[in-house]
Amino acid sequence: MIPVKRIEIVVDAPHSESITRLLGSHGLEGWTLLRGASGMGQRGRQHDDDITGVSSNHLIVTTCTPEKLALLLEDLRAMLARYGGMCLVSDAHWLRH
Amino acid sequence: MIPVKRIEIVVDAPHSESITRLLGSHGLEGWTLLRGASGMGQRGRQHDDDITGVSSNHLIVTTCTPEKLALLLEDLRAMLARYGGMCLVSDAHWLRH
Amino acid sequence: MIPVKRIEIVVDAPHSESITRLLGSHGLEGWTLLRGASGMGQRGRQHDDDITGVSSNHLIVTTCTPEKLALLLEDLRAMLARYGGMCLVSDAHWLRH
Amino acid sequence: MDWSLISGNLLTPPILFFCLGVAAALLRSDLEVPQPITRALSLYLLFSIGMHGGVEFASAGFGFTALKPLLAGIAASALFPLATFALLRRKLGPADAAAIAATYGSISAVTFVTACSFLQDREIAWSGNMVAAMALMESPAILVGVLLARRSGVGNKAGAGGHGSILSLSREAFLNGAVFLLIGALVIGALVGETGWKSVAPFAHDPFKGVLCLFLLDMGLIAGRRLGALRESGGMLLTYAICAPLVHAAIAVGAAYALGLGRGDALLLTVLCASASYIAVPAAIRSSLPEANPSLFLPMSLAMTFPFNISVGIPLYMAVIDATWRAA
Amino acid sequence: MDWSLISGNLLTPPILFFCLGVAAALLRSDLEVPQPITRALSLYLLFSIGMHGGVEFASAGFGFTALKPLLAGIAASALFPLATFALLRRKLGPADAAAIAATYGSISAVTFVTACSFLQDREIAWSGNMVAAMALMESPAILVGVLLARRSGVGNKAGAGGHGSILSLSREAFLNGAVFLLIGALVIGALVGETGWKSVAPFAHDPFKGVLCLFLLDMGLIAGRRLGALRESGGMLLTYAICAPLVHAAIAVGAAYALGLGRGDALLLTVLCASASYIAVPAAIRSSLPEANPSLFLPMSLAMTFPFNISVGIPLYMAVIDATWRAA
Amino acid sequence: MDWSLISGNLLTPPILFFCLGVAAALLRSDLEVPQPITRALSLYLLFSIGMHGGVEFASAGFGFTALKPLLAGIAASALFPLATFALLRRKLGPADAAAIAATYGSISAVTFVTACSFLQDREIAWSGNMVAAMALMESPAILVGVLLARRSGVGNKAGAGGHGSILSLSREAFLNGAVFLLIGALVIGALVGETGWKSVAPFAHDPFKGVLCLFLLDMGLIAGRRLGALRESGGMLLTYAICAPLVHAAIAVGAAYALGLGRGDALLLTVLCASASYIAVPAAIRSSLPEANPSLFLPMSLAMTFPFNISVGIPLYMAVIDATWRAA
Ligand SMILES: Nc1ncnc2c1ncn2[C@@H]1O[C@H](COP(=O)(O)O)[C@@H](O)[C@H]1O
Ligand SMILES: Nc1ncnc2c1ncn2[C@@H]1O[C@H](COP(=O)(O)O)[C@@H](O)[C@H]1O
Ligand SMILES: Nc1ncnc2c1ncn2[C@@H]1O[C@H](COP(=O)(O)O)[C@@H](O)[C@H]1O
Ligand code: NA
Ligand code: NA
Ligand code: NA
Repeated sequence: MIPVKRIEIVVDAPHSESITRLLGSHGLEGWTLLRGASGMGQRGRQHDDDITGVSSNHLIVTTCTPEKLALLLEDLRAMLARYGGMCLVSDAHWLRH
Repeated sequence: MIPVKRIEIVVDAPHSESITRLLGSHGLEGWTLLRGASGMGQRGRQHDDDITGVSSNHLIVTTCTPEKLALLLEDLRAMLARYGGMCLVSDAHWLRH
Repeated sequence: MIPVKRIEIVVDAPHSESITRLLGSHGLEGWTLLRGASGMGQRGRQHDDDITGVSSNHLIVTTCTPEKLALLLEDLRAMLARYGGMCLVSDAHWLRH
Repeated sequence: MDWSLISGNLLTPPILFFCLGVAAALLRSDLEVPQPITRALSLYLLFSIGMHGGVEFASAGFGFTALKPLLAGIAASALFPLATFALLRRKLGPADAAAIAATYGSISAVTFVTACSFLQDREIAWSGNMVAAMALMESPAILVGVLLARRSGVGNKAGAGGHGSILSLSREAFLNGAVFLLIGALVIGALVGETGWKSVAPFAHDPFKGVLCLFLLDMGLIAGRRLGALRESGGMLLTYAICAPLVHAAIAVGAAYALGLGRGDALLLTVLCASASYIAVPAAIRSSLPEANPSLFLPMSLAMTFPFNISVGIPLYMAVIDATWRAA
Repeated sequence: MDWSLISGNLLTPPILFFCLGVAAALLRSDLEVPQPITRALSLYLLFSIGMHGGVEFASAGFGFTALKPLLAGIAASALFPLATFALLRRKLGPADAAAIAATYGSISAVTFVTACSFLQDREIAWSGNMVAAMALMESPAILVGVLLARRSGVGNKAGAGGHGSILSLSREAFLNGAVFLLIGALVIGALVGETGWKSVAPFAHDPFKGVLCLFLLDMGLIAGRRLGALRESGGMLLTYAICAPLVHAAIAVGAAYALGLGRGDALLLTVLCASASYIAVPAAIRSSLPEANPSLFLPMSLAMTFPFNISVGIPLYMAVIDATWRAA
Repeated sequence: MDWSLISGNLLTPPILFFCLGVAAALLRSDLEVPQPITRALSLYLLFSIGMHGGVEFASAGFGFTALKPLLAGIAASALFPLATFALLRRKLGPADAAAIAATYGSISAVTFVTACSFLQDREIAWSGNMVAAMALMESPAILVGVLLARRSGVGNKAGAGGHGSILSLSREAFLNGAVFLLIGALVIGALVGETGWKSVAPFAHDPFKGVLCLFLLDMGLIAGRRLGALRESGGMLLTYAICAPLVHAAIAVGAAYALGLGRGDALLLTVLCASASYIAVPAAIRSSLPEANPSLFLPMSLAMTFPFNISVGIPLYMAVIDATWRAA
């Protein structure tokens, strides 16, 4: 098993593509995206009920080697500062197969 | 990055509102909720297939400062004892933006 | 709170039943499954848009005592090697109720 | 008695699609209906049946004759749980007994709708009152069931969540999504009358039977997946799941006869009494009585009573009613 | 003026179901429409209204008369935001003012569709041009709104994401899913004409009214859930949310009269000008102007302007138009 | 040959909506159909086409004439994969070659349905047997494909999952959700006959064309998103994706002529042979042959063969059939 950083990002649905594009530009080739999340945050309640998905969140899970983390987080921070959202980082082990 | 406790709760759909209300009452202003989870636990199989959502689980992710954790968990434990469900706590880092 | 291993598995929708069956055969009686995940990995893009669910991922979260972990991971590795997918393991605490 | 009614009923599209669903689940086919679609189909059925009932209710007028089946239905839905609870308490804890009592006191909208479609095929008239009866029979059983459990000491601390008071209980019972939509559509139907109905009928009426087929396919999948869980119930509950509809139906046929209802209304009242809830009650019970084990009451009503009623029950009750009314 | 239009409008199925939805949300019933169904209903409405409009547009021919309401609509949707922005800048930051300006310059397809159904009930004709006008009024307001914000210095670095240029802005505005489907269906309707329409009408036309009821039930739920968020807006914005439709409507009625439109088209142009977007604009604004607070502009248009327009607005505008056209 | 058939086909609503979907995907519009809706639309199509076919099948009787196209179809679906596998093995590994062989031996229900709608527009009759043929052509190709791979040593250990035996293989092939629903609806249609069909037709038949438009819009989005992935396939596979349908179609036209089929049935047999699966096969292949790379066989059938068939293929085959049958 390989130690990795597990990164979990929640953003408004319309922004998730920017996030995954950002991940790609940092050379991360794997992520998982869950739609239809509702939530509560500094910008109020996301009901996940409307027509266009503006009030839905997407949750993105990805992994990253500890070396790449700092650069990635810098860009992520800039994006989240503009769009709102949340990012959690934790330690995990990747099962190589 | 700020060290936080990542809390992950799975309960039957009809109870998730009680949980988020509880989070609010403990001063947690952020959470993310995913619907349509199926699962298996001590109370058997949740198929996520029925008409009313009784057989669906909701998954709630939230964060909490280490200080607030003990009090929150006490109330959560009481609720889960009555409703069933699961709660995992782990260490994470919050990306301030 | 009981220390456990949190295991997070992402596989193509058609394989998730094999995975949950495997978990059962290792004596794990609890798991949560989220459908409708899209993603990116070594086998390319999963769009979560098609008719049959072949291009959807399922995300499975389960827990396991540290003792059972090694055996479980061995079988999981074999399965993922054949089917593709991802498995992350991390430390967590289970709230006993 | 006309036994061909039963065999004839088995060969209609809705029942056959139900069987197809059960077969798919048992054979472990990967056929499935996404959960949002399941919910949408049920919203559609409640919307249609509610509005249609409201329109007919309004056109019939609100005399005492109209109220008779309504009152009978409400009484049944409050009294049956009392008997059930007393019976089941011998074997089960109070929470489980109360949950089952509420389930079998309440009604199944899908069984009702299948019975309507059965009547329609045979061109037997029925009145909008019965839809009102259906809407009003959901909640009393929930209230009675939960109160019985509370009296036996279940969930009285109710610290967490605070679903304790009678008030919050009635909220759960009447604001349940299914009950609310049904009653709302009923009232709207009564307000807009025939003109309003005509404008929505190409959606709410014409495709109804076809949608019912898809919905029953789905119900078959859902029921089939829970057949395994019946093992937990044990012989006594399985017997109950078949006998309760028969006993309730017999009482209902008698009541319908005594009240002088028409054959159509008599069948619907019987079906309401004989059916068990799996929409309104489980949701309300999970909130108000989380101590009850959902793998008891849900599989019983979904995987035993419901299939029994739509396949054999409805034509059987009709045959009995036909024989009785003809004999009169 | 014919006040009975207003009371009559309140008793139609679509409006009553909207009210039922609001009631369910306020009473905290657990009634809900799954989000994929919400989206499917909106796809259906855009598909139907687009194709129908295209068919009628093609059959009417593309003369200057046909273009008049179109040009008026586009002009309104580009000019209203300028005035709104100037007005709101006194109290709000540039991002929020621009977002609201875009919202109220753009249009609401559901309000439009409700107005069409209102006209249909009263057998007043309207032309396919108005659908084209609707489709073309979504985007200019977005462009103008975002450009106003940019000129005030919002998001000019636009480092993250790069939604900076006018080009990428126009992309957002015209490739928005709702706009794209609407314009696409319009073009397809124009290409396939009456024959093509007939083949899809049993899906796209006949059940339309019924589907609209379910959709408005859902809109009621959505609006009801956001009523609480209106507190954040403050009195000034709430006043704006009711006055803007009235002022825009008054200007539109005048324009329609000057252009010599028929009563049906006049109502639709008025409704387009008076309505505020909650489909195309919020999505585009989230991408291009993420600095704007969505809990300001979304609840205003969804929970104030939309209910006002479909309940009171439409019949009121009709009454004014009737009185004016009759006086002429 | 009548080339106007092709241009005429391109201007029908279903094809135009398919193109709209492709355009939206290529232009990166955010238009999307939620996945549960995609599945619901396909359930609807399988339900409708299955039941309708069953009804017609039963009314035609089960003589040898009825069986001829059925047997031809099954033979084709078992033999084509053999040839394909032999051909593709020169360039590809056994798993990928087998997956593509299964894909092109099997059929596409949506292409079939589009061909039915094409025939309906031209008032050309076709028989319910062809639906039975379609239902029975899905599975043999899967079996043959996987067995070919197994013979070449793929997945023989099959430790994990145990999808090894022929038995579990046939389970996958016949219990696939799409196959199961189709065959089930066919049998139910045959059991309930015209009376049963009439009761569901306002749902299963009348709106069919309109639903097909929405479904093809969605298929266009799905296909468009996979156009990029075609780069992986390389020139040889792209050529195969267009030539295979043509070759299969030519053989099918010959067989249909030899069997003396009517023009309608001839077209449908041709379309079945020429089309490639993206419903039943990919799901079964992922389970039974996970070694095959899904970004090869899925984009080929979805983004090349399917669009080719519904736009150019169907009218082309019809023109050839018309010319041949007329010459006879
Ligand atoms: N502490 C938190 N824990 C979990 N999710 C959060 C938290 N804070 C914010 N979120 C999610 O991030 C979304 C956007 O957050 P915000 O930009 O703060 O409104 C919210 O709607 C939540 O879904
Ligand atoms: N060990 C576990 N790992 C992940 N999810 C679990 C676990 N145990 C229970 N769950 C989830 O929690 C739900 C309720 O659990 P229970 O009350 O134990 O039946 C289940 O349906 C699962 O979705
Ligand atoms: N590094 C990663 N982080 C998160 N999810 C991943 C990662 N790698 C793969 N996945 C998920 O696992 C699925 C299958 O991966 P693969 O077999 O590598 O194509 C992908 O579609 C993703 O949803
Ligand atoms: Na009952
Ligand atoms: Na406007
Ligand atoms: Na084929």
